[in-house]
Amino acid sequence: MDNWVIALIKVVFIWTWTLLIATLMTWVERRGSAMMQDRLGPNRAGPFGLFQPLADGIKLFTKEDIIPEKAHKILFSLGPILFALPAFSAYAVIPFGDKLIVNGKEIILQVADVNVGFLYVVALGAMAVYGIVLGGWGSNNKYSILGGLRSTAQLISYEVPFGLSLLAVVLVYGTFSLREISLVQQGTFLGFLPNWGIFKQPLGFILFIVTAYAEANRVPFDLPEAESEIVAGYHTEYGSMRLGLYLFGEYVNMYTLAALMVTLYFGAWHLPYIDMSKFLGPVSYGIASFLVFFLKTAFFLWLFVWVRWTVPRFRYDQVMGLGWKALIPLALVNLFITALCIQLTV
Amino acid sequence: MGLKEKVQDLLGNDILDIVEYRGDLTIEVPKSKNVKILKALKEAEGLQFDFLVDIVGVDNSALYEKKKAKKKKPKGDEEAEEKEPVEEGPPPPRFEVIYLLLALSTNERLRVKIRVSEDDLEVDSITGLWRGANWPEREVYDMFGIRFKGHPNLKRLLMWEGFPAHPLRKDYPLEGQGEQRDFDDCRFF
Amino acid sequence: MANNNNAPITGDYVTINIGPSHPAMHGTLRVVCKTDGETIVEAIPEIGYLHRGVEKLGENLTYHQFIPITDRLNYCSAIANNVAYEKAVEKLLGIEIPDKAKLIRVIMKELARIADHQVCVGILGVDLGAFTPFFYLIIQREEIYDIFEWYNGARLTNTFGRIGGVNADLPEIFHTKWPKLKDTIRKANDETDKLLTHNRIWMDRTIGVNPFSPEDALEYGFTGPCLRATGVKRDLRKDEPYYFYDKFDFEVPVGKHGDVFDRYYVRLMEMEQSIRIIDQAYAMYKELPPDAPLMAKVPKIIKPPEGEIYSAIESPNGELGFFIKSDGTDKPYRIKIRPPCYMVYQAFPELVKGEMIADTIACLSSLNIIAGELDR
Amino acid sequence: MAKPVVKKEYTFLERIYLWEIVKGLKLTFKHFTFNFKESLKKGPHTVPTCWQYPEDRRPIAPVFRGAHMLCLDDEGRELCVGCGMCARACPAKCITVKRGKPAEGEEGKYAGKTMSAEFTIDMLRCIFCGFCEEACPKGAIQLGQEYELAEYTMDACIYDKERLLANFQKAKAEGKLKPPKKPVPVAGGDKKAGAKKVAKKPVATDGKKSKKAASKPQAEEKKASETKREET
Repeated sequence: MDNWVIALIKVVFIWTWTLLIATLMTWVERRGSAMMQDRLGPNRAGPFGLFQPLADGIKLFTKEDIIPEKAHKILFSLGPILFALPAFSAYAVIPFGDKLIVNGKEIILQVADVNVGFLYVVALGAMAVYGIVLGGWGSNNKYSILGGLRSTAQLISYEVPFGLSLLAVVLVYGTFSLREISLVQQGTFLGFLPNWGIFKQPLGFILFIVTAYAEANRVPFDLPEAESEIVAGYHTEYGSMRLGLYLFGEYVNMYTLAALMVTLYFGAWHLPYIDMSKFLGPVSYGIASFLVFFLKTAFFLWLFVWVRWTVPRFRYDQVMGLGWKALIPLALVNLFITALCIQLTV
Repeated sequence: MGLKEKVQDLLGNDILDIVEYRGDLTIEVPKSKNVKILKALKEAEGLQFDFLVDIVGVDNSALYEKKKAKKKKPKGDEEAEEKEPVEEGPPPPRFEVIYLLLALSTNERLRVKIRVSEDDLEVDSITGLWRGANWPEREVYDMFGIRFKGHPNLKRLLMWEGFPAHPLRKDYPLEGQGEQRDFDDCRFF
Repeated sequence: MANNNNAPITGDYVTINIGPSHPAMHGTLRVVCKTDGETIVEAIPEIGYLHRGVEKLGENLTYHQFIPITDRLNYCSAIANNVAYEKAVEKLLGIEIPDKAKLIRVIMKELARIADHQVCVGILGVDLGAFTPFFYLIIQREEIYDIFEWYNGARLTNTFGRIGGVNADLPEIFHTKWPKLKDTIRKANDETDKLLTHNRIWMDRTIGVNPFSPEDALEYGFTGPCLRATGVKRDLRKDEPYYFYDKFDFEVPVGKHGDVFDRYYVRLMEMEQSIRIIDQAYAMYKELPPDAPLMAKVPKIIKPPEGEIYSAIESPNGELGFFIKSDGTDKPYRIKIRPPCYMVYQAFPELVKGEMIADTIACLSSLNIIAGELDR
Repeated sequence: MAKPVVKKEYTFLERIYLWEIVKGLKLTFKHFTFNFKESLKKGPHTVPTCWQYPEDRRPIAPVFRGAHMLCLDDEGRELCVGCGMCARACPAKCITVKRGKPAEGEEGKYAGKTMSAEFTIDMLRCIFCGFCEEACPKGAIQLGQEYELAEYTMDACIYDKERLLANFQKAKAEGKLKPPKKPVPVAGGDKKAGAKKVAKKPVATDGKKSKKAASKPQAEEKKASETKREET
C-alpha cells in the first residue's frame, strides 16, 4: 500500500465523516433547540427522528430548482459552490487524531500536514465571503443584496480580530503547522494545569470563540440571514439543492471552526493528565485519539446550538461597533501581553 | 358646576343643540365653526378637552326616510289625530361628523357633532389641532366621501386608490358592487 | 449613543417594501420604506389589507349576532372585544348586569390580557432573534386557552358572554387549574425576564430605540401600554373604573422614555398586575352564592331606544371604544369601533424616521399592531 | 420634534456580554435536561407540553363547539321540526332549512308534527359561534366535539341532513354527547320555562323586512311567528 492510496483513503474518510457530522448536526440542532424550548423536535423519521436529515436531503434534492428570471445565471449558481467549497476543503489541514501504526506502516491521522496549515485555514475562511456576496447580488432581490452587504461587512471586519487572536497562538507555539501545535499540548503547565492552549491564552480564546461565531454567521451574529428583518438574507431566492449547499456549507463551516478551537486551545487529542499512548496498543491509541478529539469537537458544536437558542441578535451597526471598537483593541492587547510574557519567560 | 353648564357658558350661542343621553353629552355646532370651537374646547382652562379619541362619520339618509315613512303611515291611519305641522322645508343635512373628545385631567368625555349636507361635502380639517386626526379624517373621507380642507394628504385609507364608491353610505349595498382591484403597481414615492 | 445621525441624507434611495406578507409583519401590514442603505429615510404604512367591512356588517346584523364579529377584531384577546361591545350595548339599553357576571367578565378579560401580552412579548423576542422565550410564554397561553375552551367551547374566537351578562358560570377546570397556572405564568415571565431584560445585546437593541415623548403620544391619541411607556399614567381601569375595578388594588406600571424597552417592560409588569386582579376578583367571586344570577332581564329581541352612546374599556392594547347609534330597530344604525392600535400606527412614520431597518421591525412588534383590529 | 435622547447606563456585569449570556445558557440548559429526561419516558405523551397528535389526543372540553349534529331523542326520533329558527339566528347565514310533513309511513320517526325535509349547513361559511344551538327551541341541533373537518372537495363541506345525523350517531357511539345545559340563572328570579334552552333566546324574527335568504316555506313560518310576537 503506497502513499497515494493511504492519502486517498484519508481524503475519502474525512470527506464522508464531515458530511456525516454535518447532517447529524442538523438533527442535533433541531432536537436540541426543541428540548430547550419545552418541545420534542422531529421524532417521526426513524428512531428519535434520526433519519430526519436524510429526509431533508431527499426533499432538497427533489425540489424544483428555480432560477429567478432576472437573476444573473452564472453568479446565482456560482454562489453556493463558492460558499461550500472552502468550508469543505478547510478540513484538510486539521489533525483529527495522532497516528496509526498498521502492519509496520505509520499513518498520520491528518490529510495534509502542511507546515503553513494555519494560514490555509484563515485564507479559506475569507473565501466564504465571495459565496455569500455573489449569491446575494446574483439573485436580484433587494433583501438578498442587503444580506450580502451585511455579510461582507461582518465577515471582513471580523477577519481582523480572528487573525490577530490566532497570531497570539502562533507566538506561543512558534509554529504554523497544526500538527506540531497539537503534539506540543501534552503534559502539564504551571504544575497542575494541563498544557492546553486555553490556559496560555484565556483572553485569546474568548476573542477566538466570539469571532468564530461571526465567521460562521451564527446567532448573535446571524445578520446576513436575519429572518425577521430581511426575510432570509442572501439565500432568499434559493430553492432546492442550492439552498441545501448554503445550509450545508454553514454546518460544515461550524464543524471546521469547532475542530480548530479544539486543536488550538483544548489540547487536540490529549486527555488532561493521562498519556494514552503508554497503555494503549498502536491501533487502539490512534482510534482513541480520534474519539477524544471528536468528543471535544462535539461539545463545541453543541455550544453553537446552545448559544443560538438563548441569545438575541445584534443590530448591524452594533456588530460593526463591537468588531472594531472592542474586539480589535482587545486582540492587540492580547498579542502585546503574549509577546511580553514570552519575552520574560524565555 | 356640571359639564353641561361649563360647556354652555364657554360656547354659548354657537351650540345648536345639546343632548344628554345615558350620561354622554353631545353638543351640535355649525359646520363652519368646528375648528374654532374645538380649539376653544382644547385650550379652555376649566375644560381642557385635550385628547381626541376618534372621529366618527354617520350617514343619516336611511334614518330620515324611515321617519318620513313613519310620519306618512300613522297620518294615513288616524285621520282624527290633530294634524302635526308637517314642514316640508329643505331635507336635513345627510351626513354627520362627530368628534369624540376626552379631558385627561378630569376624565370627562364630550361629543361635538357637525352636520354636513350632501351638496357641499367640505369640512375644515383639524389636523392642525391634533396630528392624531390624520387617519380618522382620511377614513371618514374614504367611507363617506366628506372632503377635509387643509388635510396633509387626503387619500383613501382602507380602500385602494381606484375604488369607485364610498362603502359606508347607506345606499351602498352590503355585498358591494363587485369592484375588482386592477393591480396597478401603486407608486408611493 | 444618539442612533439617528441628523446629517442630511442625500443620494438616490432604494424603496424597500416590507410587504403585507413578511415574516415580521403582524398580520397583513405593509410598510413602504425609502431607505438609504440600512437607515430609513421615509416610511409609509399602508393599511386596509384586512379590511372586512365590520362596521357595514354591523349595520345588517342584530345586536346579538354582532358578538361573534367582535371576536375577530383583536384576535389575540377576543374576550376583551366581546366585553367592550357588550358593555356598550348594555349602556345603550341602560341595564345593570349582576355582580357575578361582572366578576366573571373581569376574570376572563384579565386572562385574555395576559394571553395578549404573552403573544406580544414573545413575538417581540422572536423578531429580535431570541426564539426561546416565545415558547415559554406560548405554553402558558395554551393553558389559559384551555380555561376558555372549558368555559364556552372555543379557544380563540370565544363568543364570550351575552348582552346583559354571561351565559355560563366559571368552569370546574378554573378552580383546579388557577392556583397552579398562576405560578407557572409567573415562572414563564421570570424566565423571559432572566433571558432578555439584562442581556446587553437585548438592551442595546431596545433601549433608546424609537423613543417617543409623552406630549406627542397624547397628541397622536396613544392609549394603553404604548402611552404608559412614555410615562403618562393613564389606565381606564383606574381613571374610569367599571366592573369593581375601583375595589381592586393594583399598580399601573409606567415607563420613562417610551422606547421599545419600556413598551416591552410595561407589558411584562402588567401581566403581574393582571394576576393580582384575577386573584382579588376570584376572592370576591367565591363570596357570592353559587346560584347568583348571571344574566340581567333582557328581552328576547334587543331593541334599544333611539340614541347614540360611546363606551370604552381598557383592552390589552389600550382604549377600545364602541360608538353605537341605534334607530329603535333590532339592528344598530351605525357602529364605529375605536381600535387602540389604529392611533398608535399613525405615529409609525415619525417613530422610525432615521432608524435602521432592524429597528423598524423591533418598533413595529413592540407597538403590537394587530391587523384585524386596525383595518376592521 | 426632537426625539428625547436616552442615556444608557449599564452595570459592569451587563457591560461585558458574557456574564448575562452564561446566565441565559444556564436557564436553557435547565430546560434541556428536564425535557431530555422526560422524553425518555415510555408512551407517546412524553414531554408534558407536547401532544403526539394522531397517537394521543388532547382531552376536548365537553362544551367544545365543533362539527354540528342533528340529535335524536331517546326513542330515536328526530327532534328537529324544521322551524328554521337556527337559520335566522345564524350570523353567517349558512344554514338552510326546508320544512315538510312526514310521509304517511314514518310518523314514528319524527318527534314533532313537522320535520325538516332538507337541512344543509355550509361548513365553509360557519363561524362555530353556537348561536344555532342556543336558538333551537327543541335542542335538536348541537355542536359536537368533532374538529377534524378537512374535506377533499368544496361541496363535501356542505353537510346535508344524513351527514348531520351520522355525526350524532358517531358522537353517541363514542359517548361524547353534551351534558344537558343548565338554565342560566337570570336576575329577577323567575326561571324562564324550558330546562333545555337558555333563558334568553335570540330570535331575530324581523317581520317587516323580508329576509333575502328566506325560502318559501319560511314565509308562512313568518306569519306564525307574526301572530306569536303579537301576544308576547
